[in-house]
Amino acid sequence: MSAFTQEDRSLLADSINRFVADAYGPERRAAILTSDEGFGRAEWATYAELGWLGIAIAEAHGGSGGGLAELAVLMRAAGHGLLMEPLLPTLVQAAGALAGGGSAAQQAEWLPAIAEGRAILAFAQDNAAQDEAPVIAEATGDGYRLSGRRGFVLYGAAADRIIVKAERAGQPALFLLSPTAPGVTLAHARSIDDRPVSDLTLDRVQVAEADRLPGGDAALLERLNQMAALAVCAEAVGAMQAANRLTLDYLKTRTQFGTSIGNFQVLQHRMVDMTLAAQEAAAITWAAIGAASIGAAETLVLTAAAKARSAAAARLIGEQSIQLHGGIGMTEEYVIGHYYRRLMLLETLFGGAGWHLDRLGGWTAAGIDGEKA
Amino acid sequence: MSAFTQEDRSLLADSINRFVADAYGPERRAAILTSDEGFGRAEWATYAELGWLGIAIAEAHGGSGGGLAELAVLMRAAGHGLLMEPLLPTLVQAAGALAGGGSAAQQAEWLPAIAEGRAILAFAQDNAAQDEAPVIAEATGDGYRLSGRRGFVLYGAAADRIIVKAERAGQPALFLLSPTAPGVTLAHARSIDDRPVSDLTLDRVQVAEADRLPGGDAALLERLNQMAALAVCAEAVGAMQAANRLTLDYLKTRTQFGTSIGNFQVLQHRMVDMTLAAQEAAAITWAAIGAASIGAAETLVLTAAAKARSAAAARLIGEQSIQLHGGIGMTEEYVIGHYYRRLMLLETLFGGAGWHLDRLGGWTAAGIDGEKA
Amino acid sequence: MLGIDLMRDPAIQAFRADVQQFCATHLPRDIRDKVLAGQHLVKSDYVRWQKILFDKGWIVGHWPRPYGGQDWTPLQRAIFDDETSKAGAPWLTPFGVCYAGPVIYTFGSQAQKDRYLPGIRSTDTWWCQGYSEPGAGSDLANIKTRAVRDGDHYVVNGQKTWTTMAQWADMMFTLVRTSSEGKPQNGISFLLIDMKTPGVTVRPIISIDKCHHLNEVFLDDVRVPAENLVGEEGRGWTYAKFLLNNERLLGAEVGKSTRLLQQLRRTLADIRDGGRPLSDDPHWRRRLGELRARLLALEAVCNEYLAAAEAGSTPGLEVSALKIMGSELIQGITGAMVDALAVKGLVYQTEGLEPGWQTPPVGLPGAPGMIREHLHDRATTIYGGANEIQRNILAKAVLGL
Amino acid sequence: MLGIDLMRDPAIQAFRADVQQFCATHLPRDIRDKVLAGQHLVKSDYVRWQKILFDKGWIVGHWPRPYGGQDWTPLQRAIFDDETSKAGAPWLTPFGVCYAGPVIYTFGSQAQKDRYLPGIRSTDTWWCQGYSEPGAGSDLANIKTRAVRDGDHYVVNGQKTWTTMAQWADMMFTLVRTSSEGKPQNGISFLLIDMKTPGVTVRPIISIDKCHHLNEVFLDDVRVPAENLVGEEGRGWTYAKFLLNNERLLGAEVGKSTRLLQQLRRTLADIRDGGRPLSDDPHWRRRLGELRARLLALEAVCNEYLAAAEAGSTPGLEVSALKIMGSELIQGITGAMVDALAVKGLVYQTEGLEPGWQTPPVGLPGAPGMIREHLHDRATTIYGGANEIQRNILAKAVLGL
Repeated sequence: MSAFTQEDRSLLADSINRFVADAYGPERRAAILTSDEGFGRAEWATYAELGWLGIAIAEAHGGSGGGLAELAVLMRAAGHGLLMEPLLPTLVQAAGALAGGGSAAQQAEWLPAIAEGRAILAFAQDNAAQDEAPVIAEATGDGYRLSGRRGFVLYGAAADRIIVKAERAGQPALFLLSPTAPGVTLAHARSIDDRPVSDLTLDRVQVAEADRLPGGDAALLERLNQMAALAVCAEAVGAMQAANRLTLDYLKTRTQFGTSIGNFQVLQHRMVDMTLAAQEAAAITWAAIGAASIGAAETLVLTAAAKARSAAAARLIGEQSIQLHGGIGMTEEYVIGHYYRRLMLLETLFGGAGWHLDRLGGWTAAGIDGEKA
Repeated sequence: MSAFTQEDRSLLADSINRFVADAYGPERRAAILTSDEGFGRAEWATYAELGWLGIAIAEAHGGSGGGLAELAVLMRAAGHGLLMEPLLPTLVQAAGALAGGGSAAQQAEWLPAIAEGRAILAFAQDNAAQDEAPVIAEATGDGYRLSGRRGFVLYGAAADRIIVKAERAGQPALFLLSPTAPGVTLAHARSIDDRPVSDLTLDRVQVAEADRLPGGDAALLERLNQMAALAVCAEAVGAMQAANRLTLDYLKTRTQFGTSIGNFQVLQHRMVDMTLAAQEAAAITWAAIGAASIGAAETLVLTAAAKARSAAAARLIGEQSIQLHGGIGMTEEYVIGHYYRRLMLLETLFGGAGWHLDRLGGWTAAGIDGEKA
Repeated sequence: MLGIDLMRDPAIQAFRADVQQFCATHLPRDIRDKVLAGQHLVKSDYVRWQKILFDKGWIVGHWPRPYGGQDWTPLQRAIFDDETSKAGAPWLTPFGVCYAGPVIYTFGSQAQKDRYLPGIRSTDTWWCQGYSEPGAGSDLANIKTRAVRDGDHYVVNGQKTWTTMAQWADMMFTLVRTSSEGKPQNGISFLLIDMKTPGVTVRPIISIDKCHHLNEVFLDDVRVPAENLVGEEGRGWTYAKFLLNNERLLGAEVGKSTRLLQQLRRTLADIRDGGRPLSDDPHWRRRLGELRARLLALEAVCNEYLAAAEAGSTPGLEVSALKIMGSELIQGITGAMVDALAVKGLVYQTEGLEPGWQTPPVGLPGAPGMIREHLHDRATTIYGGANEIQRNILAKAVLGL
Repeated sequence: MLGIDLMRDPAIQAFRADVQQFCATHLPRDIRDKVLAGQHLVKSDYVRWQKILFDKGWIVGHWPRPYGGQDWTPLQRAIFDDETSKAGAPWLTPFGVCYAGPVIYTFGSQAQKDRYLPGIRSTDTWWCQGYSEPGAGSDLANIKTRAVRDGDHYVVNGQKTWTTMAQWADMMFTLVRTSSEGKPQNGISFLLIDMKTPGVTVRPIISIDKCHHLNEVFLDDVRVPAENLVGEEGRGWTYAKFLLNNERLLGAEVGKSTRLLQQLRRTLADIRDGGRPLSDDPHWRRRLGELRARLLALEAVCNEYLAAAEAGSTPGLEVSALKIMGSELIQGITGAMVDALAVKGLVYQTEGLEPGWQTPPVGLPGAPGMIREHLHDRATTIYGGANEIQRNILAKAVLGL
């Protein structure tokens, strides 16, 4: 259970939103986008000072003992403000993996470092949930030799460590990898929403047994992917609410044919549908996060529904917020296109709508549909 | 090649439309719907007199030597006027099977009878194109013994003969079956669009070799299903055009909130989409029929596209023409619901949209996509 | 509190369990079977079940205690509605207990309360709703039925339409025009009419599912005692809006969608295509997942609204959002049902809607009920204010457009 | 004649084969490769290809013979457009040969014809279109850029926007306001402006695909010789509508969609998920079939219109229908492309848009071009009159609503 009350979460949300409004405006954001690293080191330090980076880290490791619900508050704000910093891989995936499957020594080394902003961690697994090109970890005398390729490692360029999913004796395993270790090659680019992203190649990279996460098994990975999927849903909810707000404002202020374009019924109804879609995505996302936070049985079903519905909403809202803006929506200078590209990416992470619907449909067909009582 | 010119077809269309307008009005149609047989015997005789029943039958057998293009003109008018008579099974399927695969004796017996309106024939195969519950034809000394079940035999109750698809030595075969033969059981009901329809059960029914269609093989069946699919598309085009016309008229005359509801932009755009959908379905249907009429290679691809697009258009137009009518659209007394139910049925006959899209997608993926040159 | 946390409240869970248990033991099996098969219910089916609920004290659970209710919160009421629907109980005909009753006990005279509330509670009086008219569907303020005061009576002339179950009704509550001055809404009054009064004629409307749910009601010089006016003359529109608000959290019909989705699931398992059940087909599986996801999301939205209502908040516009989402989901589910049936041919054997019917069916077993449901539910996006109207309301009231 | 029959006409088939053959032998491979990869083209790429077409006499095939054209019918022009697109030719930039040229030879003076037509035909002069303004997008009649007569010059002040390829342009044809009397449309004139005139400033607009196609053009006290007015003052709106009608059968972009669908097909074969190509997945297969069906249907609609045009019919409203269907299909195809890429992560490596670029890509090969195409094509439902405007036009003009 989280150490936070609902009121704590509201206060947290307020504080993040204030920061974004005050210190993460368009100019600062533009500077971050064109910087070499593609995210704000200074901002990262600020997040540490404000206590956000330790929000879901245990108090014993210098955090404040929250959980997924608090991370979701942070991620929603990140979506709303289009933050560029590595919250998802470092706080959700890597810290989650270490807390859930790391050794005491690994936790003691990395969790405080994350909470204090001293370390950025990335996470390398296949984007799609099925792992078709595994990294193979071959046992050696005192450790492992890792070889293989992983694509789409978010913030791989900045990472102090990359947690790599590999196959060890036919079972999934997680390793803490130094990006400067011999045999590690990273090729850098940007994702569609301007985040730094890398392809990772491992050529017989030597890793010590001490760098394997002892609890890094399939069950942990399933739980991590679920948490990450919900964090992404929360981020998408924030982005959708912001995009809807901007679009609604535009409908009210833009005039054509001598009237505000918000007077056209077709645009009104579309804006209604965008609003309902965001509302639906938010409700199912918070429901799934609530269930996951207490480990309820229906978490699986609710997570699949949340990811699928938020993906559908993201597509509608992303596309239509450009359409309703017209030409201005197509410009890089205006922010709505950035929301569109962010939503495009979030849709795909940790399984797209189809992947989750197929799972959910399979459970429903089998009568395992999380129906309460 | 057809003996008809494009002008002949226009004249034919005019004459059918005139008949429907003059003699197939709501009252007559209501009487036909509540009659025991569910279609008009008197009308059938009239169709024969007007030469429609022989339109695609060779002149040697008392017809006028047309083909699919002429049948399509008739079927479009049938959709427009919601005709209840057994045009599809008798003229398209049965006459098509006899002309394409019947013996000289079978053709001489049945084709003139069809053209003159003396015989109604039904056709029994699985609705879906895959034949999962085949009727088995077991060879006996002088013929065959047929056993099995067939569902959804349109106009089975009125048929003088039913052409039954069966499996003979592992290959498809077609048999002319008398519905009064020992071992034949028909259970009657109505389809969703009020047509008479039957389940057919065959219990060791004795059929003579002379009643097998010698050319009734898999290739003929594929061709027949293609023709029938296109005839159904043509019928759907007629029904969609009529439903759109009624709905547009309603938008112009119905007032609410002190104005004609056709002034509401949302309804205008929906009506535009319905119009475009009908236009698209018509264009691809005539293109496919044109290709089929000359046996062009792209017929297969165009037929799949025509059936899929007309199904999509039928759904949009069917549903929205009720929605735009509001309450009155929900009443049995008003005709728009009859168009809806007719379109629901046509959508499903000879493969629904999904079935055709899967085939088309497979061809496209394989590069067999009927691309010209 | 988040909706999902609220649902875990032990008292709420206990109440839900009570309703489920009661349905399991007290819902007559013959009635349930008809509902699950989509067959015709007759008046006595509805009355029988409603009397069972009356005996339990639940039929008016949402009424205040002084009028025989249990002061249920909106959440309790929603749970009751959902669980009875899921269990296969008949539609709780709302015309008496949800519409006429609350208006009468809120705005009516003591004499009206004494006279009408007992029959409403016990379902000894069957009510119908006389709102819509041929020229006033979505535009309800445009009603033309006139009630002219003549001594101690109103003389009513006009026509009502889409009057559900009027063929069984003893009483009809109506909106009538008592004045044509000022804004159209201000000339409307709320009048109770005894269906046996001379001049009342009920004509059936058969709908596209071939069934008789709806009616036209003609009112020709119908003399209605002035004491049947509820509240004040000219305030009828206000009372009608009060009702709308009263019902605002039920429009999602989560219970009905849950029941229909279960039926779809069974249907997909039963129908085979190419030798395998449809539920094995990847396209059907994804479509089933999609509908399930929408239902889960709708439930989550409802729970948020219910949590807000428990906390005392009454934004009042949920009705439009829930109506849109709920009706479009129902159509999504019943549309999938007929698409599944269509694999074998759409036979609509209406005899199969009669419970006594024994002949083996033509086509697929269960098809008539599903086809009936589908055809009937084309109306869900039309009635109660078409979805286009609901979107207009949201654009104006929520978005400020 | 039905469209499909017309397409079988031997002369038509021969013409199509000629165009295909010419593209196969004369379209420079380096240019084609860039187009097929969705990479950046520079001005000289366009000019090189257009000069090749000029040498063949095809660049203005649709012009009348007296002006150097070949009197192509709408059908020939459509075939030329489709086949060059399919072959991977660059977009035939229309600003000179399709827009400025026809207006000048139809409405311009002899001096204007002599001066401008040769450079348009040879692409030695690059033109751009100065229509849209910040306050006049969909509502083009609302343009504010003023041209005030001052002796033998107009003095032009205002701002144009969304000006495609203005950074390369020698000349711009513009709609300017010469009067504010009467209906807004009647005060608009058609003026040719030399981009090197003092007071003309071009500012790039970077679009969401990170590319520079668009510009703002600021006009500050730009002195334009009065002889650059085309036709009559106040008739500019009429000339603009003439152009629209002129282009009415090309909006479907069948050729482009055909090329993109081929690219999608290859992409689905190349990308593997769970060890198998996406094209083996039933959902992808159905989606591919759906897009192919829409393309075939769109082609059929175009052919019907072209057959009508060959028969001399000019309904003139096809432009809206084809624009809607064509743009929504393009978005359907490019949307499918990025969904396919997304299986492996959406890396948008814009360096990959530069043809010289050699480094092995991060992410999937070919992804940058497809992502660029997708992002860019979000504009297809906005430019040239947003699809909402097109539907308004159809509702009014075709449906009479």
